Parts: sequence; structure tokens; C-alpha cells
Amino acid sequence: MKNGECILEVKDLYLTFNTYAGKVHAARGVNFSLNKGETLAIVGESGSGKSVTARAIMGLLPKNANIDKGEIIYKGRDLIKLSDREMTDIRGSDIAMIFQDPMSSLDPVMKIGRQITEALRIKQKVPAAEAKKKALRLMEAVGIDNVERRYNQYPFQFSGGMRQRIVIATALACDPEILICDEPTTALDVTVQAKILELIKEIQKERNLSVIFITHDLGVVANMADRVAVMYAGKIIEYGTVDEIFKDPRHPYTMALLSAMPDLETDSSTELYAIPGAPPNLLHPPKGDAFAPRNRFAMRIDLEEEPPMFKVSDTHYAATWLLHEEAPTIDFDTFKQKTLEKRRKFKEKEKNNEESQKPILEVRNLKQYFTSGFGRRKLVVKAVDDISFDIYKGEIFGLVGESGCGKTTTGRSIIGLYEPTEGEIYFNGELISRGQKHKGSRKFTREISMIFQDPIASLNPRMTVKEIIGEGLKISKLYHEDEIMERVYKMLEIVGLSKEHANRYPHEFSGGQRQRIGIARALIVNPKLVIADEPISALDVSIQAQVLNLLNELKNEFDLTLLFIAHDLSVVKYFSDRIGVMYNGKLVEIADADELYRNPLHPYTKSLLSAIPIPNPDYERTRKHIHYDPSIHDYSEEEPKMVEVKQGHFVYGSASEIKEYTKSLEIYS
Amino acid sequence: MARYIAQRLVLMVITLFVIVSVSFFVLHSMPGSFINDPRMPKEVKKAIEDKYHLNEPLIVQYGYFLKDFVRLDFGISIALQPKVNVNKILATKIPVSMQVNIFSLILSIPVGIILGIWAALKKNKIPDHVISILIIAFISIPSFVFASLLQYFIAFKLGWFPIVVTTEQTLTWSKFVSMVLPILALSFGSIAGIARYTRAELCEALNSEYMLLAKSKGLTQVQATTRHAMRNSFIPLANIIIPMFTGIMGGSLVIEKIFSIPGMGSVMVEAINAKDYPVAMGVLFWYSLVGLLTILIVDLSYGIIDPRIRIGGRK
Amino acid sequence: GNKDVDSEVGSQEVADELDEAKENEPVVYRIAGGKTVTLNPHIYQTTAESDTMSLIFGNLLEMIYDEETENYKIIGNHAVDLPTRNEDGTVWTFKLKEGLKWEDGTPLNARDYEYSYKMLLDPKLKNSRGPQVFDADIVVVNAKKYWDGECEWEDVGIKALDDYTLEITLEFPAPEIDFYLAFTGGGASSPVQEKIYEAGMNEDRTETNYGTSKETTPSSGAYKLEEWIRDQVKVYVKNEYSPIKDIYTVDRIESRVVEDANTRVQLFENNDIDTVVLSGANYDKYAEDPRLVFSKSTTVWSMFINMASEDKPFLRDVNFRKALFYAMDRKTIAEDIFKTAKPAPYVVSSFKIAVPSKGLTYRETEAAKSVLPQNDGYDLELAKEYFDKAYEAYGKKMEVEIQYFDNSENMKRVAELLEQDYENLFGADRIDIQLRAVPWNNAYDNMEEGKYDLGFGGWAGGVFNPWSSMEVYTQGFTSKIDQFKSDEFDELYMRTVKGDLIFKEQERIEALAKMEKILLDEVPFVPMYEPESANMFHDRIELITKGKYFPGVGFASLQSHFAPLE
Amino acid sequence: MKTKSENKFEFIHLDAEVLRDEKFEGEAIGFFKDAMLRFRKNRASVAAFIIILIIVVMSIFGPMINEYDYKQQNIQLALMPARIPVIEKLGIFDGVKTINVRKESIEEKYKDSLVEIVEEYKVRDVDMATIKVDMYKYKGVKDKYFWFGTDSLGRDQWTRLWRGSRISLIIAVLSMSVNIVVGVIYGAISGYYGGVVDLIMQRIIEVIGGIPLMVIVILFVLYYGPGIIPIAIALCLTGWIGMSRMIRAQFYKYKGMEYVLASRTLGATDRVLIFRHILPNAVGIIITMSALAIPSAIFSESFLAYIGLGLQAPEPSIGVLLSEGQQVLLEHPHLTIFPAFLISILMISFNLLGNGLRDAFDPTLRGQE
Ligand SMILES: Nc1ncnc2c1ncn2[C@@H]1O[C@H](COP(=O)(O)OP(=O)(O)OP(=O)(O)O)[C@@H](O)[C@H]1O
Ligand SMILES: Nc1ncnc2c1ncn2[C@@H]1O[C@H](COP(=O)(O)OP(=O)(O)OP(=O)(O)O)[C@@H](O)[C@H]1O
Ligand SMILES: [Mg+2]
Ligand SMILES: [Mg+2]
Repeated sequence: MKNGECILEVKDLYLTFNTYAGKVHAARGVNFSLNKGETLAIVGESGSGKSVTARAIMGLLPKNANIDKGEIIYKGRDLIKLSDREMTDIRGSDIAMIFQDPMSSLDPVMKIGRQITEALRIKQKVPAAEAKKKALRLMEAVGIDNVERRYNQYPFQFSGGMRQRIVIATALACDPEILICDEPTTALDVTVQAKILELIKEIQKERNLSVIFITHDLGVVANMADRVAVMYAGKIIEYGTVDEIFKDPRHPYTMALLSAMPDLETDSSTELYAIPGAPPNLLHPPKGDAFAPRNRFAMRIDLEEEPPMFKVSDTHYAATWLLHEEAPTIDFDTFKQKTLEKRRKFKEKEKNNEESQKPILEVRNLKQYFTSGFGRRKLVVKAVDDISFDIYKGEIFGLVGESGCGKTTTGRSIIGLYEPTEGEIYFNGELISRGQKHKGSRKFTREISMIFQDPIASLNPRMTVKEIIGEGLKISKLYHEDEIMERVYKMLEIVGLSKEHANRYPHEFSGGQRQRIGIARALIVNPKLVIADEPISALDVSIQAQVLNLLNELKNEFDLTLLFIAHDLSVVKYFSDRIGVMYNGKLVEIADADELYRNPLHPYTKSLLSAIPIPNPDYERTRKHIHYDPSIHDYSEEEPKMVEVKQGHFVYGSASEIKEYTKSLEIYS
Repeated sequence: MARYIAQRLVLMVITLFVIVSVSFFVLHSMPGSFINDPRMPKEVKKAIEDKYHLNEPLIVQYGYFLKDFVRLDFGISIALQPKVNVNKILATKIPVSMQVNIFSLILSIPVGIILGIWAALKKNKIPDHVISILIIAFISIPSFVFASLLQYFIAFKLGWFPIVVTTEQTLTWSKFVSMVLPILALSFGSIAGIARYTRAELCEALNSEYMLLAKSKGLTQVQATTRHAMRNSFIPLANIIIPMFTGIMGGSLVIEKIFSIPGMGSVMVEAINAKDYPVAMGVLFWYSLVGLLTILIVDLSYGIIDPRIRIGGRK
Repeated sequence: GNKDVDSEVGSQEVADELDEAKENEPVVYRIAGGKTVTLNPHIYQTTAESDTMSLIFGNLLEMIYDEETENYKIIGNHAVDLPTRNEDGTVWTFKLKEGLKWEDGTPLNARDYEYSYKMLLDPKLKNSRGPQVFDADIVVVNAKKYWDGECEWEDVGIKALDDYTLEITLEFPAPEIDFYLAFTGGGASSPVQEKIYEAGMNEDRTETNYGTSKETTPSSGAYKLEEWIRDQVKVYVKNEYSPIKDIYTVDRIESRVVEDANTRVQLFENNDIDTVVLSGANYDKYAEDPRLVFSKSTTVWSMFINMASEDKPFLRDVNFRKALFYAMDRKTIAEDIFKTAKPAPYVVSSFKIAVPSKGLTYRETEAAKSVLPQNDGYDLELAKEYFDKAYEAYGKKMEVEIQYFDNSENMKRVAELLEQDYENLFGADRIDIQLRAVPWNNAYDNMEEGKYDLGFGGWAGGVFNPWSSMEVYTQGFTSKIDQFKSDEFDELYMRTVKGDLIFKEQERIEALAKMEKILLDEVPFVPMYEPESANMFHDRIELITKGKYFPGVGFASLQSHFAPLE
Repeated sequence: MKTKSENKFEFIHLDAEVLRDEKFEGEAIGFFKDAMLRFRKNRASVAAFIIILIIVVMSIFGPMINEYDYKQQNIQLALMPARIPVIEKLGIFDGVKTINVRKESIEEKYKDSLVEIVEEYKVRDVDMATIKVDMYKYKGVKDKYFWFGTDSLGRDQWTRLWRGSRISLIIAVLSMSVNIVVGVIYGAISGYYGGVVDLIMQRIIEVIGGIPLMVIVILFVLYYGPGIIPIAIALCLTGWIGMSRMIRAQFYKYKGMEYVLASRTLGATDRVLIFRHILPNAVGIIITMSALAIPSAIFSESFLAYIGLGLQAPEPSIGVLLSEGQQVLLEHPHLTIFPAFLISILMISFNLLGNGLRDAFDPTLRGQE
């Protein structure tokens, strides 16, 4: 089979789930084909049916799924018609799949080596020694070192990134022709993600694999894909080559999706484009174009008739009535124009006034250790290890760093959920770091509030929205019941929800709405400082924008100071005035947002910056990811310190490193 | 590891000591005497009780008890088998119950697990429902009804097995045959328990991501289940299976009575009823010890089954 | 004398004879019963144990069934013959046979007996059977003192004068039958083997493991233990050295511990055992079975009344107690609940012998008949009459509680029946009866301490001495469970048991009737029934007593004719 | 045609300023309501629930349905086999009993009531026969129906069974309630505060769990008599341990949940956190455990009855009936069959109900199934 030839074809796949509530129409006629050696990306919001489609190909659908119609043709055979036994032969050896979550897709109690060789030994009856040899080679290929030792370890002894590599190795063990990657990196850090993506690309080249790559991150798509299929509400609504999709999108949904991504250029004074509303409920799929209710350019026909696939070019198709000859032409530029011009401008930050010179929060030598176990099993986690920084009134201070570096812990220590192991925290000049139990500090903590990462976990499922939002007021006992209600309604209004939502329960809301409820809860107590702990990382791109806009708006309205924690640098850059970069419990660099992007000094900051995927295929093709190796620091002789190398630009390092950093600064400027 | 075990053992000794002490006072505060001959003259009765210090203040009795207890000697029985050392009584009774229990284990663990697997694989299908109903039926019919029926119909009416267990001391074929019914009667409960638990655990494991990966590697359902899901379900299963192993020293009051097995089943109840304090304390001590050891073994077994704990990783 | 725990469990000893045809085949007798707690003759508690001991422990005398007279008979076992006594009946002398041997062949003589008594009364061992020689039908000189540690063994009235002569000195004269009976059967008066008794002794000489296993239970009786697995099985075979072994036809007894009544019946039906005692529940099925025979008991079960009650004065009113007496439907209790029992409106069991020489029971005497109430003591009119009087005196609703044993279904039923009968008859507005289950030994404790209103109880006593059984109602009795007090009664008791009437047959019987009358007039308890248990013997056994049950020997099954096992 | 299609291709949202979130349809569905909705869809559980309801109703009204009273004895009619109208025509529950008699008494006693001679045989040269007898005719009470037969004092088993199930249920519910209250409080404190408090409280549990239940129950019954309350309490003495462990685990799991933290950052007190935020999560488990605890309490009660620690006579309970029945199981099976059947049905129903509730309250299944 030659490159470019079609190897897999999904035809009109229609898939439903039986649930108590009724039939969920998860895939409603999916059509696409995959060519030999290419990477096809499938993008779309959460719930649009990406995973279901992939699992249908593997024949691994949940028990309550039915394939109502459609074909999946692989090498002339319709996979749907095959028995489970026959599918077993195809799985792994012909088509392999990588799942989203590397933490749970490896069997926790089986040695890594056995998991890789398992399929070889069982299916191809390869002798043990040979299988092992092959596994070791694969492990090397996916970039694991010390393979001999690693071979006999268990998954928990591996980091997340390494586990995902093992999953890839497992998938490759039987030399499949097609690799389906279902969001293989969403659970990982940017830096790790970058490495994994590189790896997949490399392997694909090497082995001439065909890859179906499922993701909702357009940046990743730009990096990985040859061709892109955009999915919405169980349908592919547009597909084409990566350039066509990114540069000349035709479906308004694709356009909206592309517009919603903040890039490094936009700054927080402009509103982000946000797709309004929420994806349709697939229990009752809408008539006509499913996107119509959220589409600014929806036409009457969109509500009535489903659009067919219109051909744009040989490789580019889109299902939208806008391509109908009689319809008005809306191309990407007009879309941008029409939508972006309407974007509000936020107030410019006023810097350098008296107020903002005064730190509202001072963190001094904060240390937060966690100990678990006792005796020999005692384990001390230095989650935060001696950090100091100030936040000034009215500013947004961004805190970035990889997962587990201590960002959340920092935030929680500030609000008093933990009693610091060492160090002081001053709020408006008063010491508050004595833990929650102290009556005195409670008064101050009321002026600090927090927005949480997980919009599901942070709302009590058993309370109504109004109870959730009103709780802070109730606890403070400063207001009457009626007064509380009034304020709750006002707050709902402010975050874009209405009065009638007040009696609803959180599970009835979409992710974005829930996060807005969380924001309302944090703001209703009139805080001076808000700690936003990754408020958008759990959200879809399109909804991220909604929330960011809201925060942006509220910041001005309420005159807030924000500590904004995130791992997505592009978002932090868009949103923050100053940024602190954390690594392994320590702050390694603090600077103004622009300054940091322009002149990153610490190698970790550089690595982080280079790993951000940008939804621009041209950029992605040239991007080089800088790896960071902490062992380059030699602190055995010189004590590392935080040093201000330029006004407002701090970096962490030993004296000699600082000297080098300063030198490079000069070169930049 | 050794240090951890040592720590646990020290804690265990303390707990055990408290259990034994509390039980001592509770037991001795029962009204009545181990002498139940009402015609015996009062002063004779008192004299005999005096011999066993039973008329002294509890705290003094406790002192006497502790003196022997530190040597793990519970003294002699005063009512169940008068003059026989308590530990010796247990040493003759426990093996009898164990014989039956071991076979019951050998039967119930595999059968229970297989039924559980089957039900889990056929979840919400007919085999699952049938097994589930059977399981509940096994659990819900009181064992004394069950054992009586087995004895009456299978042993007495059909004559397939002897009515009571034979008296041979070694395990011969005929002895084994006579033990079949009590083994069955004993097993129904544990089969049901294991099957139920296995089913629940497996249902969870079957839905896990690693099962998906295993299947996407090309393993069949059966291979994936046995190689991955079962292994992972085994950790919680250890919670009920290990106590079964240590529980083989106990006996079932009802079943032993019906099939005339001279085992541990009735010892505790009889000792309490007869106010045989030494026996009651002895049984209590050894059972508590086994119970606490079981907890320890279960905890340690996690380490053996689950490498995350064995190698010291965090959960 | 023991308190009956539950009448349903009776004794299980039986016998047989060799079949001519199968001369060399041993005669096997298979039985099932309860657990044996101990075979130490100095501390045993139950009749089941003493029955077992009768097989393996010889004694000076032995009671057997005599085919000629068709009655029981006492013969010498280790003793050459019946003992001789001095004139006033206080010093008795046994002559022992020569060449007696223990199971292991070592000689057994009068010194063994003396040692055995010495140990029985040892002040350190504090054997619970000790009182048998100082607080029973016979009272040995200084035995109590020695038991209390207050005198030397030399002062005690038990002496082996030489190897073949044993002399017993009593504090009070004893009637012959009482004295003989004290030395028959296996139990506290059988000898223990010094060698083994001493070997099992602990350092302080406070405990011995004698009789706790086959090894520590040497036989001196007609049978010896071949196997004893605790709580499971005992096998007895003939003891070659026993002088009376030929009296018994059974060569081998296999006794299985089976505690469940249903299981026993199934084993019997399945021909796995040769005899079974039927419980009331199983009786119905065999009610018309020709294999049924009935054994008797010396106990009359009664409902005791706390006639000294502080807080319930109506219990002190004899009218109230009489009302309960006459309102008791004994027939229903005996025949419908217990199935096999007999209604008993009297104190002394119909099984007790008053004239041993003639085998005449007390109840058959004229004196006894004269105190018997009409119609089994069931007279509702009379009952109501008495109750009305009592109610009038008390003036308000009477609340009483009946305590019953928590381990006996039948007793529970009796209580339930009485509750209904009494409430119906006297009116639920006038009397309210509550029931309360109590473990049986606590029930007796409660009664001793007077912490009850109404409660069931019964005393077993020697078959041959109805007089001494009256002790339990005297004021001096230490474990008294009734609250009855009468000087007249006590005096009569002393005269019949230790005083002038001992050897006066007729007056003694009349005195007994008088005592019974006093009790029936005062009603410290309401007699209810006397149990009889239904036994079934396998077809192959032909009972030598033809199914009759004799005092002391029962059905004499071990002397009976056995067809060989199939 | 043209105009029509132009119409079709007209923008419809263009003027709208910003698209707003959709409005909700229907009622707000609270957590419990949602659970109930999902519970109702589980047919087996609903059926089980209905059966339990029927049993509960029967345990209240069952004893009143016929003319008999639970303690009214009629010893002449003791141990009558079951006889149910209509069904008796099928040859079961028709008041017929198989007995062994001497052949001569067939003529004497059973002439009228004889249904059939099953077998004739000889014992010790006496002619015997196994015959089927219509006991109602034999006793001359052909007009009476004891639906479930009578016990050894001639009391109506139907009435006693329902009365007994009432008492068993009361005991079960009583002990379960106490278990829940104690278990929840204990588990909540232990789980919420953790650390040393937890360590000590768990050791206490170990000790209490180590003392054999039997001793405590016997003591209890000795002191307080075998009434409903003492037995119920006796079942509680260690029964709450399981509940407290579950609750503790729940607390461990939920006390770190983000919404709990959120509330804490707002200054919520421990009480609010425990009762408003954490405990409601355990409600599902509590309800499920309760449903499962009831049958096991009934079971324990019947075991106590079996070893003689039953209720105060003449009060019946399922356990008392069973242990009475077991003694005559082979001879009078009707005394065992009906209570055994009832207890099995109860167990099965409560188990199914428990499973249904567990699914209904499982938050992970929320919304989807
Ligand atoms: N087992 C199931 N039972 C019922 N509905 C299901 C099931 N699995 C998926 N669905 C529904 O099918 C639709 C498509 O799900 P799918 O997992 O394919 O989404 P996705 O595009 O992969 O989203 P994500 O980015 O969140 O992974 C969703 O509405 C989902 O709720
Ligand atoms: N309560 C705790 N007990 C013990 N260790 C903890 C605790 N909370 C956090 N840690 C550890 O401290 C480290 C820092 O955790 P933290 O949650 O602050 O990281 P983070 O930067 O917020 O990561 P993420 O991006 O994944 O949220 C981690 O290794 C974590 O495991
Ligand atoms: Mg997905
Ligand atoms: Mg975090």
C-alpha cells in the first residue's frame, strides 16, 4: 500500500446509546477516511462524539451502545460486521489505540515489561526472550532510559509522561498500521505534552503509521495534523488539510473555534471571542444544523434542514448552508471582522498610580511541607519551599508551572487552608498566616476568596445555586435573608445567569456556567483579593473564553486583585500583569508578563515558553521545543538566591548563573 | 518493613491487652456461678468458689488472671471440661473444626470466584440475575434450616451421605464422605459472600481504563478479565478471603450441632452459659489474637498483592 | 440428688445377650447422648455422667435386674456381700473380694477405697462431690470437718481395717437401703486408682486430671473405656477383671455424642443407633409405635410461688396460692404439651419407693392416697372461690410474673398456657401475668434469693428415700428455692431421716403423708406434672424387663437379649 | 421560488446582541428527587420496595385479617397443618397430614378423616400403616381455616407470623436507627478530625469489636430481660461499627473535596461543613446501609432466638417462630416453611432495595442512567 492511499474509511456511522433518559445520539452520520501515512486530527468540543467514533473503530464500544447504521471499511472488510473474535485479531496488530489518561490506562499491578510484551506473547506467540528484546527496543524508541531496570518496574514508579510513553510502546508492540490517539496528552503538562507529541510524530514518520489524532486543542492540531476533521454534535462538519482549516475555515463553528483561542499577541485589554451557549443535548439532537442556535450567522434554513457536505476544494469540505450558492458569503475574515469588532475593550490597566504601588499581599519565605506516615515511612513533601513575592493592588499576578510544582498549595496557604510550615503572609500589612483557626485572621480571609479548578467538584451537588452563592454571606451573618437573596440575584446577573437559575442544581449546568457560579460565589463577599486556581483548565476552549472574559470584566468592575494560577502560559500571558514561574516548590522567575515573554532568563521559563502549542500550522512547523534539565544547576558551591536582574524582573540562581542571565539580558535589549 | 511490622505488633499487643481486660471484667460481672447444683450446701459452694478466688474483689481476681496470662496460661476449665487446661481443650477442638473449614474453603473460594466472575461478565443478563438470586437465597435462609434440610433429604431420605460425621480421627475417605454435607452447608454462605464481592469488584474493574487498553492490545474478553481485572479485584477481595483463612479455626454452632462435629462452634456460648471463665477468656484471647493478626495480615497482604504499597510508592 | 435440668434428656444405659448362633460375634449396643463433662468421680455433676461411670467404675455393691423376682436386686460387686452393721446402724463393715484388679491388672483392695475417700474429702482439692458423704442420706463421722480442713484423716469414719475390710462410721444411723445405695453404681463412692490420681496432681495438690481422658480413667467396673474422644464418641468393652462382668450380655457399647434431637431420631430410623429418647416434638410421630417404652423420673415439676414476697402481698395469701393450685390444668400440660408426662397434684413422685423390700411405692400406700386432692387437683369453681377471697383481700389488679427457662420450649409453652388459663379464668382485669425467660441456673438463683413471683422448678431425689428428699423444704436447707417455713414440718423431717422413725416403716410413711399434706395446704408451690420420657428400642433388642422401667436399673438394657446386627 | 429560498438564507441571529444561555426547561431536580427518579426506573428495586411495603402493611394488619389472636391458644387444635381456601383444592395446604398409626386405629379413630393409606408395614409384629388424614375433619373443625396452620399450643400461625414480622421489623428498625445515629456521629468525628482523634477512636473500635458479641448480648439479656428493646440494643452494641467505618471513609473522601474547601475559605464552621457539606454525601450510603442492615438485624435476632435468647413469650418474632419450627421441622414443616419463606423474601427484597438505592444515590451515575 502506497502512501496517500485510503486505508480506513468510516461511512455514515450512526451511533446511539441506550440510557434511562432515552437514546443519546452520539454519532449522527460520521464520514471520513484515513490515508496511509497521514495524520488525521479530529477536533471538537467535549461530548461531540470523538471518542465514541474512535471506539467504534476499535470495536470497543460500551455495552449500551448500538451502531444503527454505517460501515467502517478496513482493508476491504467492514469492521462492524466482524465478530468479537475477529476484531480481537485486528486490535493491536492492525489498529492500536492510545487513551487519554496514562494514569489509569496501565494496569497498576502488572510490571511494565509484561504489559508491553503481553500482546506479543499471547497473540503472536513470540518467545519470551524475543518479546523482551522487542519491548526493550520499543521502550528505547519511546525515549525511556535505563530500560533493563525499567522493564521490571510497575506503572506507579513512572511519571505521567513516561507512563504515556509506555502506553504508546504498548500500542506499537504488534506493529499496527493505524494508531488512534484519543487525547493522549490532555492529562499532561505542556512540557511533557510537547515531548510526547514530538515522539508520536517521529514514530509515525519512522514506521509510516497512519494516525487518527483526537483532541480539542487547536494548537496541538496545528502541530500534528496533515488533515483535520472538525466534529460537532456527533457529525463531522468540516474537513480539509491543516492549512485549509486554519487559514480558510468555512464552517462558522470552525471559525468560532479558531477565534476563541487567545494567542501570545492578544492582551487582556481586549475581550476574547467566546462561542455563546452550550453544545446541544444529544438526547434530542436538533433539527437542521446543530450549531445554528449558537451561530451568529445562522440562517433560517439552518433551523430546518441539515446542510449537506459542500465541496470547497478537492481536499476541503464543509457542511454549512453558508456554502450554498444562494447564501451570503461569510469567510474567515468577515467572520473575524463581524465578531471581533463587536468585542468590547476593557479598561487599560492604569499602572504607576499610588494605590498600585502598595502591595496588598506580601508572601515572605513561605514554606509548606506535608508529612505523611511516621517513623521510617515518614515522607516529607516540600510542596512549597521558601518562596517570596508581593502582589500589588489591582494587578493580576499569574503563577505558572508544571503540575505538582506547588501552585495550588501556595494559593491555599494564602487563604489560610493550610498553616504554613514556615514564613509569613501579610495581607494589607497584617500578618494572616496563622491558620484558619485563629479568629483574628478570619476577618482578613473574608477579604480573600478563591475560585477553584474543577467546576464539578467545587460545587456541592446537593445545594441549589442560590444556596451555593449565598453561603458566604450567610456565614458572615452580616445580611438578612432577603438581602442575601437580592445580592445573589444581582451576582447571577453579573456572571451572565438569570434569576431563574437560582433554584437549580449544579449538575444541570454546563461546565462554563458552573465555573461562572463558582466565580459568583467567590465575588459575592466583596473580596479584595481573589485567588483563581486554574479556573479554566478543566474547560473546553470555547468555554474558556467565556470565563476569561467574565473574569476580565469583573476585575475592572470590582476593582479586584487576582492571583491567577494556571499551567497554560498563553492564557496567563493574555491575562496577567506580572507572572511568577514556579518549579518544584520554588519560584524561579518573576517579571512583567511582556518582559517575561520577551526576555525569559531561567532555562525552565524558556522551556515552558517553547512548549506552548500555538494554533498556527506555520508557526508549529518551525517550533523547536527547548528541553529543561534541572541537573544543569550546580548549587553545591554557591547558594542560589532570588535576584532582581532588571527592574521588576527577578530570577532564581547562583551568583554565576545570575551573571550569565544578566549578560543575556543585555544581549536581548 | 520489619520495623513497620514491629510497630504494628506492639500496637496489637496493647489493643489485645485492653480487649482481654475489658472482657475479663465484663465476663466476671455476669450473675451466677459455675456451680449449678442447687442442692449443694451454701458453704460447700462457697468453699469451692474460694478455691478459684471467685469471691474476691474483681480487681484481685484480675491480678490472679494477669499472673497466668503473661505466660499465656488461662488455667484449667472449671465447667466445660473440668480440670483440663484451657489451651489443651482448644488444641483438641480447633483441628476438628479446621478439617471441615478447610474443605469448605477449598470449595467456596473457587466456586464463589467463578460465580462472581460469571455474574460480572454477564452483568444484568440472565446468568447474573440467577446467580444474584441464588446468592441472596443462600444468605437469607438461616443455616439451621438449611443444614437440617440437607441432612434430612440428602442424608436421611436419599442416603447418599451419612447423617452425622464419622468418628475417625484421621482423614479417611469415609470420613471425608461424611463431611460432605457439613462442608456444603458451611460453604453456601461463603460462596455467596465471595461471589457477591467478586461480582461487585469485577464490575468496577471491567469498566476501568486499563481493561480498555488491554482489549485494544487485542486480548479477548476472557484474557483481559483474567489477566488484568481479576488481579486488580484481588486487593479488595483479600479483605474477605484472608479472614476466611484465619476464620477456619472457628466453628459454626448450628452446623456442628446438627452434624455432631465436636468442634469449636459451641465452646464460647457454652463457656459463657456455664460461667467457665477460664475457657471463655482463653477462647476470647486466641480469637482476638487471630482477629487482630488477620487485620495485620490483610494490611500486609495489600503490600504483597499491590506493588504500589510493596515498593513504597504512594497510593 | 440432682436438680433435673430438663426432663427430656433421660438416661441411656441398656443391655443384651449373646445370640446362640453367632457365639463369637461380640454383642454391640449403639447409643447416642450428650457430652460428658468429666469422668472424675469426685466432681461429676449430672446423672448422664454417673450413668457412664456405672459402666466403668465398680463399687462395693451393684444393683441389677433379677429375672426371677422380676425386680431389682442389690448384690455384692467388689464386696463379697451386703455389709454388716452394728446395732444402732452407725458402724458398717464391708468385706471385699480377693483378687480384685484394676483395668491394668494391678490389685484393688480396701486401701484403694480408703485412699479414694480421703481424696474425695481432701480439704485442698475441695471436690464438689464431697458432700455426698456428709450432706446426704448418710453422714460419715467427721467427714465435713476433714473437708473443711479442721481435723486429721485419722478422725474420719472411713477406715480400711485391712486389705479386705472397710469400716464406715456414721454420725446418724441410716436405713439399710439408704446405706446400700450410697455404695452402688459408679460415682463418688467408687474407688480411684491412686497411681493415676497422684500422677495427675499439680504441684499444690489442688487439682488432678483424673478422669479427663481415657488414659486417666482406669476401669474398675464391668466395662472399660476402649476409646474416648471428647464430645464425640466413647467405646466401652468388657473389663476382664470385673467380678460381675458376666451379668451383662452386651460386650461392646458404642456411644456417640449427638446433641440435636432430630438428628438422633434420624440416626435411630436409619438403624445407626439402637435406642433413642423422643422429645415431645418428635413423639407424635411415634405415638402408636409398638417400640415405645417409658422411663420414669423422681421429679415432680412445680410452679414455685414466692410466698414471702415483700412487694406483692397477695402472694403471701394462701387463698391466692390455692387458687393457682386448683386452676392448674395439669392434664393438658402433661398430655398436650409434654405428651408423655403424667399430671401430678402431689409432692412425692409416684416412682419413689416407700417399702423397698416389697418394691411398694409411696403413692400406692393408703396414707399417700388420703392426701391426694380430687380430680388431679383441677377444680375451677374452687379456684375461683379462693381467688375471689384473695382478690377481695388485696383489692386491686394483681400483677405477677412467671419466670421460665430459656432453653426449654416446653416450659415456655407451659408458661404461655398458664398465662392464658389464669387470665381467662380469673379475669384479665383482675390478674395480669407476664412471662420472663431466664437461663435456668439464674432462675434457680433468683428463686433462692426470693427475686421472683412465680417460677418453675423441681427436685430430684433418691428413688428409695422419699423422706430425705423432703429436706429441700426444711428451713435449714441452704439452697432453698421455696419460701416455705414450718417447724412442724422440720420436726417430722428430722424424725423420719435422722430420728426415731427411721426403722418404723408404717409411721414413717404416715409422717411423710403428713409432710406432704402440710405442703399441699400451704402451697409454697403448685405441683404440676411428673415427666416420663418416651424411649424407643430397636427391634433387635428384647428388653429383659419387658419394657417396664425399674428404679435403679431402668430397662436393664445391658442385661437384655440382642439379636445380631445385620 | 426565489423569494422563498432567499428567505431561507436570511440571517436570523444577526441582530441579537449576545447570545444568551439557554433557558432551562422543566422543574429543578434536587438530588433526592433525581435519586428517586432513577430509583423508580430500576424495576427490580421498585418491586422489592413494593413487596417490603406489603410485608410492612401485612405486619400491621395481617394479624387482624382473620378471627384469631396471636396468643389465643386452643390446645386441642395444636399443630394443625396449613389449610388455605381455594388453594386446598390443588392438593396442597389442604389440612392433610401424613402420620404413622397402628392399623387397628384406622378403624377406631381415623375412619372418617382418612384420605388415603400410603403404606402398610410391620413393627415388632404389629401392623402399622402410614396414612394421610384430614386433620380438620379428624378434629371436627371442617369449618375452620388456619391459613398457615397452628403451633404447638394451637395458636394461628398466620396471625403469629405477621405479628412476629412486625416485632422483627421493629427490632430491626430500632437497632438500625441506633446504629445509624451512633455510627454516623462516631464516624463523622473520627473522619472529620482525623489525626490523633481518629487514631484513638479507631483503637476503641478495635477493642469493642474484639469483645465477642455473644457475651455482651447474654449479659444484656440477663440484666434487662429478653424484651424488644434489650434485644434491639444488644444488636446495636457492635452493629454501629460498620456504619461508622463507612461514614469515616466518606468523610475522608469528602473533606478534601473542593466545595468543602470552598466553603471553608468562606469561613464555614466545622458544624456547617460536617452537616451541610459532607454528611449529605453519605446519605446515599446511609440509606443503602440501612436497607441492608435491616435483614441482617432480623437474621441476628433469629440466631439469638435459636440459641435461646429470644423474646419474651408469648410474643413471637420471625426468629422465635423459626427456632420453634426448626425443632419440629421434619414433622410439622409448616411451622418453618412460612417464616423461612418470609425471612427470605424480606432479605431478598431488602437486598434488592439496597442495591437499587445504592445505584440511585451513586453520584457518578447521576444524570446519565
Ligand atoms: N456509555 C455511554 N452511555 C451514554 N452516553 C454516552 C456514553 N459514552 C458517551 N456518551 C455520550 O456520547 C456523546 C459523545 O461522547 P464522546 O465521549 O465521544 O465525546 P468526546 O468528543 O470524546 O468528548 P471529550 O472531549 O469530553 O472526550 C456524549 O454526549 C456522551 O455523553
Ligand atoms: N495535603 C497534602 N498532603 C500531602 N502532599 C500534598 C498535599 N497537597 C499537595 N501535596 C503535594 O504537594 C505538591 C504540590 O502540590 P500542588 O497541588 O500545590 O501542585 P500544583 O502546582 O497545584 O499542581 P497541579 O497543576 O497538578 O494542580 C505535590 O507533590 C502534591 O502531591
Ligand atoms: Mg473523549
Ligand atoms: Mg493545582
